[in-house]
Amino acid sequence: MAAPNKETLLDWYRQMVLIRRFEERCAELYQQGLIGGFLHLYIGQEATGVGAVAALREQDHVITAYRDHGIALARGLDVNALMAEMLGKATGVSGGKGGSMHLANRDLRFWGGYGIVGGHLPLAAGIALKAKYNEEDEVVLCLMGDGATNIGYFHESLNLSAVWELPVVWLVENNQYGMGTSVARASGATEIVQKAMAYCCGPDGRGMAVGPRLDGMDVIAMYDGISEAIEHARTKGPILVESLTYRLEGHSMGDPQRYRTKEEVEEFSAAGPIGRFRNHLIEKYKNIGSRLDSIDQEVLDEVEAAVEFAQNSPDPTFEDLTSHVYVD
Amino acid sequence: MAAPNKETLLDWYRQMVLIRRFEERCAELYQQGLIGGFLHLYIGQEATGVGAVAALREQDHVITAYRDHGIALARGLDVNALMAEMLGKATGVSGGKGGSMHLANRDLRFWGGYGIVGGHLPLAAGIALKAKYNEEDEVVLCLMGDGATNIGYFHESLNLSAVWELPVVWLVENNQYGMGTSVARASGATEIVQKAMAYCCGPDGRGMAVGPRLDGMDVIAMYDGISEAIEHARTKGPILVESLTYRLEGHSMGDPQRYRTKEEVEEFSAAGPIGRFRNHLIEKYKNIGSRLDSIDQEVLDEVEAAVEFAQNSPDPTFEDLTSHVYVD
Amino acid sequence: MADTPITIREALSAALREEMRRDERVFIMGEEVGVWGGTYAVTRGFLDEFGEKRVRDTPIAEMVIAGAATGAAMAGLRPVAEIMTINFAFLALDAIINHAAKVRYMFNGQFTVPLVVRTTTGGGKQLGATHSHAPEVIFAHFPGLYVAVPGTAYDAKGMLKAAIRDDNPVLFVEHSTMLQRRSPVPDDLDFTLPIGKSDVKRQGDDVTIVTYQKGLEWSMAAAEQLAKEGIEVEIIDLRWLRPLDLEPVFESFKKTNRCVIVEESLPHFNVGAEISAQLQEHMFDYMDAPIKRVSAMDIPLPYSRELELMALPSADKVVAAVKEVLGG
Amino acid sequence: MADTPITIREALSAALREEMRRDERVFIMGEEVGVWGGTYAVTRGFLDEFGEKRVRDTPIAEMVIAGAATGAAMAGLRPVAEIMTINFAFLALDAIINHAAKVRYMFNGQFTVPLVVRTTTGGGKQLGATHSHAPEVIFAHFPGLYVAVPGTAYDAKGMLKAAIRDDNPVLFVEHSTMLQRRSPVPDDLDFTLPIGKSDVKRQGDDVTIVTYQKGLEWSMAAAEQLAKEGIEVEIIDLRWLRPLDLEPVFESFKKTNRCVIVEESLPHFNVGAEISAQLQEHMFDYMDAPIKRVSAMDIPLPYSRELELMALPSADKVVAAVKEVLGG
Ligand SMILES: Cc1ncc(C[n+]2csc(CCOP(=O)(O)OP(=O)(O)O)c2C)c(N)n1
Ligand SMILES: Cc1ncc(C[n+]2csc(CCOP(=O)(O)OP(=O)(O)O)c2C)c(N)n1
Ligand SMILES: [Mg+2]
Ligand SMILES: [Mg+2]
Repeated sequence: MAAPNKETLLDWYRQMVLIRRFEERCAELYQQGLIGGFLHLYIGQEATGVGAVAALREQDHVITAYRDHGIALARGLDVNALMAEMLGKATGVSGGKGGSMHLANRDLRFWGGYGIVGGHLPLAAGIALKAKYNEEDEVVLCLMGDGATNIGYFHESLNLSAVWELPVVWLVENNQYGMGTSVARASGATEIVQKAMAYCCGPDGRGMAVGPRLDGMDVIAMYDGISEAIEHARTKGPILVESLTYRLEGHSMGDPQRYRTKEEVEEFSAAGPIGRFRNHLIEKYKNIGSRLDSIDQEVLDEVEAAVEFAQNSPDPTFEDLTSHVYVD
Repeated sequence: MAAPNKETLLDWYRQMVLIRRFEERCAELYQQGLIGGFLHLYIGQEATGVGAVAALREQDHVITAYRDHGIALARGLDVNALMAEMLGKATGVSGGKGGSMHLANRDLRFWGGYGIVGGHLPLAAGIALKAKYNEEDEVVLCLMGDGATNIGYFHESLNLSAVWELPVVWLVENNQYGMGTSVARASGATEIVQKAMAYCCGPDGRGMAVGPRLDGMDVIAMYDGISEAIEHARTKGPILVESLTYRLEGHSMGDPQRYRTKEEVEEFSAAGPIGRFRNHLIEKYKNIGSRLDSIDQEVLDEVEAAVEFAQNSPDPTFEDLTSHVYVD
Repeated sequence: MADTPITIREALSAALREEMRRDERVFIMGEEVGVWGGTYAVTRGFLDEFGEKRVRDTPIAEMVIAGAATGAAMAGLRPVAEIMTINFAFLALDAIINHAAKVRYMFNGQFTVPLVVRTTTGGGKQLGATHSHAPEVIFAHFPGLYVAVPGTAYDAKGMLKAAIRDDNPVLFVEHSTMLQRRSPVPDDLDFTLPIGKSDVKRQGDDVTIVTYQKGLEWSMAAAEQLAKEGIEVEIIDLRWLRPLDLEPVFESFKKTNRCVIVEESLPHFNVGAEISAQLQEHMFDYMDAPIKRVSAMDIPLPYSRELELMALPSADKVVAAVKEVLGG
Repeated sequence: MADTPITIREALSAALREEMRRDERVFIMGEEVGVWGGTYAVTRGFLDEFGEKRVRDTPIAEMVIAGAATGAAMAGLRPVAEIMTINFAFLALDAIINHAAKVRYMFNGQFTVPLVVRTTTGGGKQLGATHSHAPEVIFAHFPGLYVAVPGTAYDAKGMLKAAIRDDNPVLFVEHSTMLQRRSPVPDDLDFTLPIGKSDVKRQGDDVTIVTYQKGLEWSMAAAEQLAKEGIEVEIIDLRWLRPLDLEPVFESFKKTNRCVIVEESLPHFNVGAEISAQLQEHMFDYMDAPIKRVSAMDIPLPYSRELELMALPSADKVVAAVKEVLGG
C-alpha cells in the first residue's frame, strides 16, 4: 500500500466536500418536499466512507445500509444520477424506484444501500462467496451501523463468513447511536470489534480476525486501516473493523434528538472530519489554500448542476412502474 | 452450595438411569410404531441434564430444546405422564398434543421443549425479565445445543440478556454435532463460551460472563458448575456456560450417522456418564453395589409401569383437538 | 359519555397510558419506545411517567423483541411489544406464529400469552419496496393469534385497550399514515370494544364495500363521490382480520347483492380473496354481480411519488369498481 | 422419449445432478446437504461427486442461508439453497421477500437473482404445531418470487430443472410425505416444464377440482370413489402458486360449472380463497353452485396421530365437498 500522494489526498478532500454539499442540498430539497421517504444524511461520517472506499481496488465490491449517499459518491457514482434518484426521476441510478435508501451501480460494483437493518450482510457474504467460488481476487467491503451489530443477521453472516473463510471486510460505522439508542444501551460489548471473538478462531486459526478500532474522523487512518483489512481478507479471511465516528445530523429528517445534548453534537462538529483534513492539508502543503477553495467552489457547482439535471429529468412512467419485477 | 450427600448422589444416579431406560424404551416403542414424529434421545447426556437441573432451586425455571426427555425427568415430571405424551395420549403432560419435542409442566417451572432451533432462547429471556420485573429471586436455566449457537436467535437473546442484566444461565450442551455437522464445521468459535465475549462487558462490567467449559460427562462437575452459574446469574447477571458432552445415539431415529465413525462413538460410550458415576459411587461408598442394583431394578419397573400406564390411557378426543387454541 | 375528538395517535397513547396505570403488569418494550418517545411519538412522555422498568428500549432485534415479550407474557406479565413497522415483523414471524400463537395449544393450555405486538403498516410515504408493505393477511392466516386493524381513533382506543386486557396474543396493526386522523373517543377508562367485531361505518342500499384501515378512507371518499351520482354504498369496516366477523357483511349483502372489497395490500392471496370466497359460498343466492377487489398493483412499491400513487388504490379506483359491480 | 418410473426423491436428485453437471455455476448449500446427504436423502452422493465447493453444508442459520444465496445469485452464481423445512423458512421470510424478491425491482433491473430455494412442506408426520405447516400461500402473496408446488415425479423433475435455469428467484416446495411417490419421467437431459403452467391431471365433466401437491392425492383418491358412483371430476393441478395459471381452471369450469378447491393449508386466507375469488369474478355466469374449499382445520396441528388425521383433509372430505357442490 503506497502512501497517498498529493493529488490523491486532494481527491479525497474533494469527495468529502462533495458528500457534505450533496447532503446539505438534499436536506433543503427534502424541506421543499422534492425528496420524500426517509433521508439519512452522511454528514460527519465523510472520512469513514471516503477513506474506506479509497482503499478498494477496482475489482472489489462495496455494499452498505440505507445511509448510503456518501458511499455511492465515494465509489464514483454519477452525481447527477444520484441526485435524480433522490428526486425519484427516471434518470436516477435506480430509475427513481429505489430512492435515497436504495442507490446502486452494478458496473461500479456498488451493490447498493439497503433499508432493512442487517439485511445486506448475508448479501455481502454471498457476493464474497462468488469471488471465492470463482477463485477471483476480489474483496467485499460491507459497511453497517453500530445498531446493526445486534441483529440476528449480523451473527449469522459473520459466522458464515468465518466458517467459509470468505473475503469480507465487515466495517462497523460506529457513530455511537442507532436512531436514539446509544451503543452502551443496545450492545453487550461496547467495543464492537470484540464481537469478532464469537467467530474466531477455528481449527488452524481459521475464522474472523478482530480488526482495529479506527479513527473514523481521519480519512488517512481509515484508508490505511481498511487497506490492511483488505489485504487480510484477500489472504486470510474475514475481519471485523470498527470506525469511531459521529452522525452530526439527526437519524433521518425530523429527529427530535432527545437522546443527546447540543453540547455533544457541537463538540464533534468542531472536530469534524472535513475541517480536520483541510487543516492537515494546509499544514502539509504550503500554498494549498487556493486549491482547496477552488475545489470547494467546483463541488458547489457540481451539486447545483446535479440538482438542475435532476429537476429537468423526466418522471418515470407507467411502464417503469411495472418493469423489472421479473426477468422476462 | 453444600456438597451433595450420599442420598442426593444416589438420587442423581437414579435419575440418570431412569433417563437411560426411558430413552431405550422410547426407541423400542418408536420402532414398534407407537411413538411418531421425531424422537431425539438424551442418551450420553444424562450427567449434563441431571447435574444442571439438580442445581436449580424450586423457584428457578428451566427451558430447553426438543431433546427434552432428560430435562423433564430430571425436573421431576411424572414418568407416567411423560410416557403417555410420547404415545400421544390424553393423559400426557401436554395432553398428547405436544409429543416428544414439546414436554412441559408449568407447575414445576419446566417451560417446555421447543422444536425450532433457538426459538426458546427469547422465551427464556422473557421469563427472566418477569423475575427481574417483579424483583423475585428466580433464575432461568436455558439449555440449547451447540448448533443453536449459530442462529440469529442466540445472538439477539444473549445480547438482550446482557443489556438488560437478566438472570439467565445459558447452558450449551456441546455434544459436538448439530445433526451431522461438527462444531468446527458450523461455528467460527469452537470454544463456545467464547461467544459470550460479544455480550461482555458494558459500562461497569455489566454484561454477559464468560462461564466455564464443564465436563458434561460428570454429574458432580455439572452440579457444581451450574450452582456457581446460578449464583452468578442471581447476583450479577447472565452467564454462558458450556457442557462438553456427547450424543451416543443418532440425532433422531433413522440417522445414517455418516458424519462420525463407530470408533468415535464407542470411545465415548466406554467413558459414558452412567458407568463413570457408578464407579465413582462404588469407590466412594463401600457396599453400595446392591443399592445401585436395586435402583436399576426399580427404574426398570418404573419405566415398564409407565409404558403400561401410557398404553392403557385414552386417546385425546375431538374436543381436545380444538381446545386451547385461544383462551376463551 | 364525554366524547372528545382526538387523533389516532392520541387514542393509542391514551389507551396505553390508561392500561399501564391500571395494571402494573403492563409494560412496553421495543425500538425507540423510551428516550425517543416512539418513532411515531405514540409513547412520548411514557419514560418520564413510568420509568425505565416499564418503558424498555431494546436493541434492533425483532426476533427477541417478539420472543422475549412472549416469554414474559407466558410468565405472567402483560407486555405490549412494539415492532417499529410491520416490514420488520417479517423477522419476527417465527417468534409470533410458531411461538406466541402456538405455545398455548402445543402444551395443551398450560401457558397463556397475554401479549400485544403493536406495529405500523402501509405504503404511501415513498419508502420503497421493503418498507411499504401492508401484509397483515399473512399473519391472519394462522390460528392462535388475533389481528387488529383499526381505522379510526375511536376504534384504535377501544380495540387497543381490549387487546391489552385480553389473554390471547394480538398483533395490533396501526396505519402509519393515519395517525393524525381525528374522531370523538370516550374518556371512560373502561371503554373497550369487543374483539372480533366488524362495524358498519356507512349505510347504503346499493353496494356493500368491505374494507379496513386505509381502505376505509378511500371508500369513504368514494362513497361521497358516488352519493352525488345517487349511488349509496354501505361500508363495513372489518376492524379485525382475526377473528374475522363477516356476519354484518352477509347482512349487508342480502340487501345490496353486490360487493366491492377494498384493501391496501397486494392483489393476490389477499384479504379480499377470503371475503369473496366466503361471500360466494354463503350468499350464493344473493349474488347479482361478481364481487370485485380493489388493491395495490402486483408489484413491489417504488420510491417515486408518482409511481407509488399509481400503484396504490385510490377513491377513484373504488368508484370505478363500484360502478362495475353495478354493471356500469 | 424413454420414460423411466422413478420416485419424486429420485426425480429431484436427478434434476439437481443434471443441472450441476451442465452448469458449473449451479451449487447447493444448506443444512445437512453434504456429509449427511440431505435430510430427505435428495442430495445423497453429491458431496462425493461435486466436492465441498459445490455442496456446501451450512450452520443452522436460515437467514443467512437464504440471504447469502441471494447475494451469490446477484453476483452471478446459480445457488440452489435448501431450507430444511418450510417452517424454518419463517426465519428467512425477510431474506426471501424483502431481498431475493425485491432487489431486482428496487434497483431497476440492475440485479438478477437466479436463485432456487428448495424446501419441504406439509404435516401428517406427527411433528406437532411448529413443524407441520403448509404455508406456501404466504410466500405466493408477494411479487418478485415464483412458488413451485410439484405433486408428481414428472413435474418435480421438469419444474426443478426449469427453476434452476430460470433467472428469477423460485421458492421450490417439495412435500415431505410424497417423496416415495413414483411416476414415469423422461431421461432427456433437457426435459423441463414451463414455469407457471397448471396441468389437467384427470378429466371429467361433473365438477372441477383445483388442487396441488398433497391435495392431488386426496383428490385422485376421491375421484376414484366418486367415479364408482358415476360422478366424474376434472382435477387441475396448479403446480405453481406464482405465476398462478387459472386458464385451465376457467376452461374446465365452463364445462362443469362447479368447483371444489383442495389444499392442505389452513382454511382462511388460503390458496382456495384466491381461486374462489377469481372464479366468481371471471366465471360468474357459469356458476351453478357455491365453490367449496377443503382444507385443514383452523388449529395448529397436534402430535397425536388420531388428532392430526382428524385435522387434515382427506379423500372422504373431498368426496363430501364434491357431493355438496353437486347439491347432494
Ligand atoms: C430490521 C429493522 N429494524 C428496524 C429498522 C428501523 N431503523 C432504521 S435505521 C435504524 C437504526 C440503525 O442504527 P445503526 O445501525 O447504528 O445505523 P446508523 O443509522 O447509525 O447509520 C433503525 C432502528 C429497520 N430499518 N430495519
Ligand atoms: C430453525 C431450525 N432450523 C433447522 C432445524 C432442524 N434441526 C433440528 S435439530 C437440528 C440440529 C441442532 O443441533 P444442536 O443445537 O447441536 O442440538 P442437538 O441436536 O445436538 O441436541 C436441526 C438442524 C430446526 N428444528 N429449526
Ligand atoms: Mg449508528
Ligand atoms: Mg449438538
